Amino acid sequence: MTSTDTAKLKRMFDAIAAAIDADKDRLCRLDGVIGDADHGIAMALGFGAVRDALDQIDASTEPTALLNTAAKSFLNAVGASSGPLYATAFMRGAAAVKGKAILEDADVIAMFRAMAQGIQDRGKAELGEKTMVDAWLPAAQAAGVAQQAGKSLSESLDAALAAAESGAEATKDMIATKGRSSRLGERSIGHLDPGAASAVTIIRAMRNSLA
Amino acid sequence: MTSTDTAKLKRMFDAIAAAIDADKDRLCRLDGVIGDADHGIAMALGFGAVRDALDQIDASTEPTALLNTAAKSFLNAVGASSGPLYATAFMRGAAAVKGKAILEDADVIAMFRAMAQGIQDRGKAELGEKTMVDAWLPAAQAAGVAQQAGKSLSESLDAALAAAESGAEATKDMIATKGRSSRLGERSIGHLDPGAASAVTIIRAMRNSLA
Amino acid sequence: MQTKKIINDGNRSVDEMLEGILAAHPHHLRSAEGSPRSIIARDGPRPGKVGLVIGGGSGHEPTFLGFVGKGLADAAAIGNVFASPPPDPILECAKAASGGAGVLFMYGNYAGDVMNFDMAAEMAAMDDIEVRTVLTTDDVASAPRDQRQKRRGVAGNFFIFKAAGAACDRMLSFDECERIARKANDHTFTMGVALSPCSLPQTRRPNFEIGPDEMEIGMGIHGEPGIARGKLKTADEITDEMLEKILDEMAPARGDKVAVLVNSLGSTPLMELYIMNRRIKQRLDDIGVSVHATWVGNYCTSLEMAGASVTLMHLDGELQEMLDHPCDCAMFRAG
Amino acid sequence: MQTKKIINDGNRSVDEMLEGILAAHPHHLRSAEGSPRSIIARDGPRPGKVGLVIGGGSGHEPTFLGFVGKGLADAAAIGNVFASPPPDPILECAKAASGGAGVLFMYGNYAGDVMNFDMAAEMAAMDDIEVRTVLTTDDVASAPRDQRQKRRGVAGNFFIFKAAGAACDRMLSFDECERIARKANDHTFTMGVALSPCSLPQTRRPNFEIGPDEMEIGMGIHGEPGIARGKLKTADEITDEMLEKILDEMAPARGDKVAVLVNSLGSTPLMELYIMNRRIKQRLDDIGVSVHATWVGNYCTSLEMAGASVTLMHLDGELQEMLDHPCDCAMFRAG
Ligand SMILES: Nc1ncnc2c1ncn2[C@@H]1O[C@H](COP(=O)(O)OP(=O)(O)O)[C@@H](O)[C@H]1O
Ligand SMILES: Nc1ncnc2c1ncn2[C@@H]1O[C@H](COP(=O)(O)OP(=O)(O)O)[C@@H](O)[C@H]1O
Ligand SMILES: [Mg+2]
Ligand SMILES: [Mg+2]
Ligand SMILES: [Mg+2]
Ligand SMILES: [Mg+2]
Repeated sequence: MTSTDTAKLKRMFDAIAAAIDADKDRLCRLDGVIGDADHGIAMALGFGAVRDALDQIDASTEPTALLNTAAKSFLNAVGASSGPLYATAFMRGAAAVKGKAILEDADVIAMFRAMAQGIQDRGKAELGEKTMVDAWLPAAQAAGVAQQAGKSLSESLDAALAAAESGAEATKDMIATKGRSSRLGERSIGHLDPGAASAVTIIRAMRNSLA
Repeated sequence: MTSTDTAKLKRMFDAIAAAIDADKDRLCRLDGVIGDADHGIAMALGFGAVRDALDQIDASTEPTALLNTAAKSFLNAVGASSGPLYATAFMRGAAAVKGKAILEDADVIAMFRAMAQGIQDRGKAELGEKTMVDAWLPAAQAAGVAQQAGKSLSESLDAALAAAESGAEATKDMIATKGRSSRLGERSIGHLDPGAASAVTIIRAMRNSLA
Repeated sequence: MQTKKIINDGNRSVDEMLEGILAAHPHHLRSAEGSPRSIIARDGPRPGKVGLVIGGGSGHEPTFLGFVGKGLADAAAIGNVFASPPPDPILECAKAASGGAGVLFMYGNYAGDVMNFDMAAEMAAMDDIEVRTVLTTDDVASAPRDQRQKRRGVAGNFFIFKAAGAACDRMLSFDECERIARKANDHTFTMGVALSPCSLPQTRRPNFEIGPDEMEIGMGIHGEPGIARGKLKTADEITDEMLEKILDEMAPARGDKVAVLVNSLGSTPLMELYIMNRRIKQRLDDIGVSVHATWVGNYCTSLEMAGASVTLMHLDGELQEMLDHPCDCAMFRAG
Repeated sequence: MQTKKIINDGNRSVDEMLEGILAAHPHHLRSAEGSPRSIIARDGPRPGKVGLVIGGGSGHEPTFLGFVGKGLADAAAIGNVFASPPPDPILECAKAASGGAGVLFMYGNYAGDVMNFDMAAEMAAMDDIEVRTVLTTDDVASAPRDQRQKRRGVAGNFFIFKAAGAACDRMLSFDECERIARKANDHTFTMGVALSPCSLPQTRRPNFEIGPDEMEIGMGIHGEPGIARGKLKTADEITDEMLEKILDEMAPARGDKVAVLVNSLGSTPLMELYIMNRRIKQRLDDIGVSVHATWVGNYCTSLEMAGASVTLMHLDGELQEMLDHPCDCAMFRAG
């Protein structure tokens, strides 16, 4: 049993920002193939802004407020597709842990699942449309199942990551029907979706920092 | 003793046009270094237009009329610097042989010298300013000297070509003070002047076709 | 090796550009108080007039902010390069544009823009500003005919915004402005071709690869792949290929009128655009369609991408009047 | 491998472009009877008005023919790419522009142009048209200060033609028009920087070589080498370098006014130009010089060359009035 407080959530966002920064070039390249080559820029900008904003808040801030701050700063730095999608993810995560100063393992999983749900609600993408949803949704499901089965937070997030990875990998065979690359039709086949790729990077950083 | 009639002058212009066409790329490249990279285009366009115009005139046309036609068609096809310079050359050449149906060797040399003088009068360049004048003026002088010394047309034009070649070569060491490259100052040193280079090509074609 | 650009810090390029724009056009433009990415027409918004807010990613200049001014858009929300603006600056634009008669949001149909503008519309509703949205979908290359609503908005934006802006400037009702905006979009068809890539100021790397003798037909204005890759053809062949698709959809009758836009994606010079326009005019003459007006130049660019697009707007009396309506923007004037 | 262009036959590009221009702008422009390379303003030349004829090589569009129209030039003579027009089309322009009060020839100071325009002036004299010539020499990079008359005319043409065109449109005397044209030239200073080459439609080969991290300061608008080759710098550094040279010559006093032109040589996008303009404004603010008006965009290009130029015109009351004077050209409007 671990417990997650504001400081730890801050570290989580630091870890995501660092991981995305390191991954930025690859994400731009992936987006260059089927989109407009800026996904790495957008994600790095967004998580950089989150890190800077969270640097300003003090340790007594509750997780909900922290997540809402993350949402707002991500959104305003980025716009684009990723902005509303991740901002909604964080706002839903915030709502899922409302009133709690310390998050138990179940709260973290609830937050995680709410994030995935938020992305789906905002973007209205279904599984198989070659978007970040193809990584986030299986990940959330796997985390929920593991948690129900009494697995530890660490094990649950491992399961989430594994599901995200295979979900992202599967986007290669999909035809994009949402987002910028949807106009490509068949020509999108064979290429990893950049948003699914960055989702894996984020989920990995969450697991490494929270578990 | 040779004699030059309208048919031969036509062949001369055909020979120049062919030689310039073959040299076009090199002339553009030379102009690219110290000018605007179009000298080969201008010359090829000009002599191509001359050839087309002369194709239309009949065998009874006198040399003066032929040369004036060449002047007009060159000028209107080209503009640029080369247009007025060569158009003036041909008009002066035309004036030098006015009234003659057949040109004796002395007439050809007179025509040649008038062409060089026309270029200098139009462009007002002196020797040493790194222009086509540095090829044409020595060539005209050498041709005149040879002719005075009783040399054949062929020998006189050989002398003209040799003088043009060394005159052109000498432009490498000059600082341009006329034309587009004059703003380069010292940076023009080391490069052959494209107009002097094309003058050599023209004079060589004249020698080959007239002698 | 990085691509060459005259910039300072690539992350600051959009903000520095905006500073330079406000410095150049102080009589036309201002930014909203506290919201530097919301560019507002000095002369435009007024009580009783339907407000027109446009916007989208940067890198398409003069689209979007060049079309802010009297008679055209009241405000433009500016995103990062090729990225939708977030909701906040859009909301500030809506507030500035609102004259109490409703506000039209018009922008190209991209997932990111739709999400951000929709969020802003919800926020505006909370401020009692009624917002309606008309997406531009003029790029015939971006989805089949029966899925027009899925198409991208590209250079045809210019005609569509112009018509809508004229309707707003004439103080027509919200319903009328919306109807004309939709009709303008329905009547506008664009097709583009790209020859070489651009690069984002942050990465300074070509945003796509293309062979030295290739072109991409139907490429989007953010470098998104198009319909097909092929060998570079002649201007007449390229123009014919575009026109065929456009005319097939537009299906003009003899005697009909169109407006023409030949647009550079960035580095394709006027010489090439006018060579294309020569062919367009020939083809339209052939089928008895007359040209009411022609615009040629950089209207909707992708930074320094090489390539061009052709847009035709199928005119009726109303749309023609709207195009002829005067406007006075920082980067465009008519009438 | 050839460079990519949307053209047909490279030798026909100028004529095809002209066809496309006349097709696009029939209300502004026509060609002279029998002289397709002489482009005449439909509204402009009139009895008693001094005529203004401009011209030069193609490839600089919208210079020259984009500035033909009411209030600016009456006619433009069009040469091949980067080549002066021959005398004949210039003469036809002079005839069309002549209103009996004299005709001004204005063009950039290049040997080829001087020879052809001078020949045309002699021919015009035979037709009893009095011609006076004012060469533009605004490129501070092209000769030392004491040899101003040797300098090239570049983007500053735009300001100089505009001022002269306004003087003519106001029906001032031949002497006055000439005086104002000369003053406009004396008050105008330009400096440019090139980042990558263009290519001629006939050769489709880069017209100069430049390293992937280099720029050329002071390059001419035909790719003629400039003052110095160096590593590409930031926008602020480049702008400062240009301004230093310009301001040093112009020597404005605190409180003086200028007009600013930030011009793309072709493929440099508006984003970069406005980033430069931001710096220009900062520097002028610093020295207390105020900006009366700013133009930013493609005004004098070298086909698709990458690079930009900065022009300042040092205004007095008269020049300011001339710049503010309305004009209505195919590719430019003011007032
Ligand atoms: N409607 C959507 N729902 C979920 N994800 C989406 C949606 N539209 C796009 N995406 C994701 O966004 C990614 C692209 O993000 P990004 O490049 O930052 O934005 P943009 O497309 O605006 O440039 C895609 O790879 C895809 O995973
Ligand atoms: N005033 C002049 N007198 C003689 N020759 C000149 C003069 N000015 C330029 N030239 C010649 O013209 C050549 C360039 O011709 P060209 O490239 O056809 O014209 P442009 O410089 O107009 O592009 C130069 O190499 C030089 O030899
Ligand atoms: Mg993207
Ligand atoms: Mg040349
Ligand atoms: Mg984007
Ligand atoms: Mg030339």
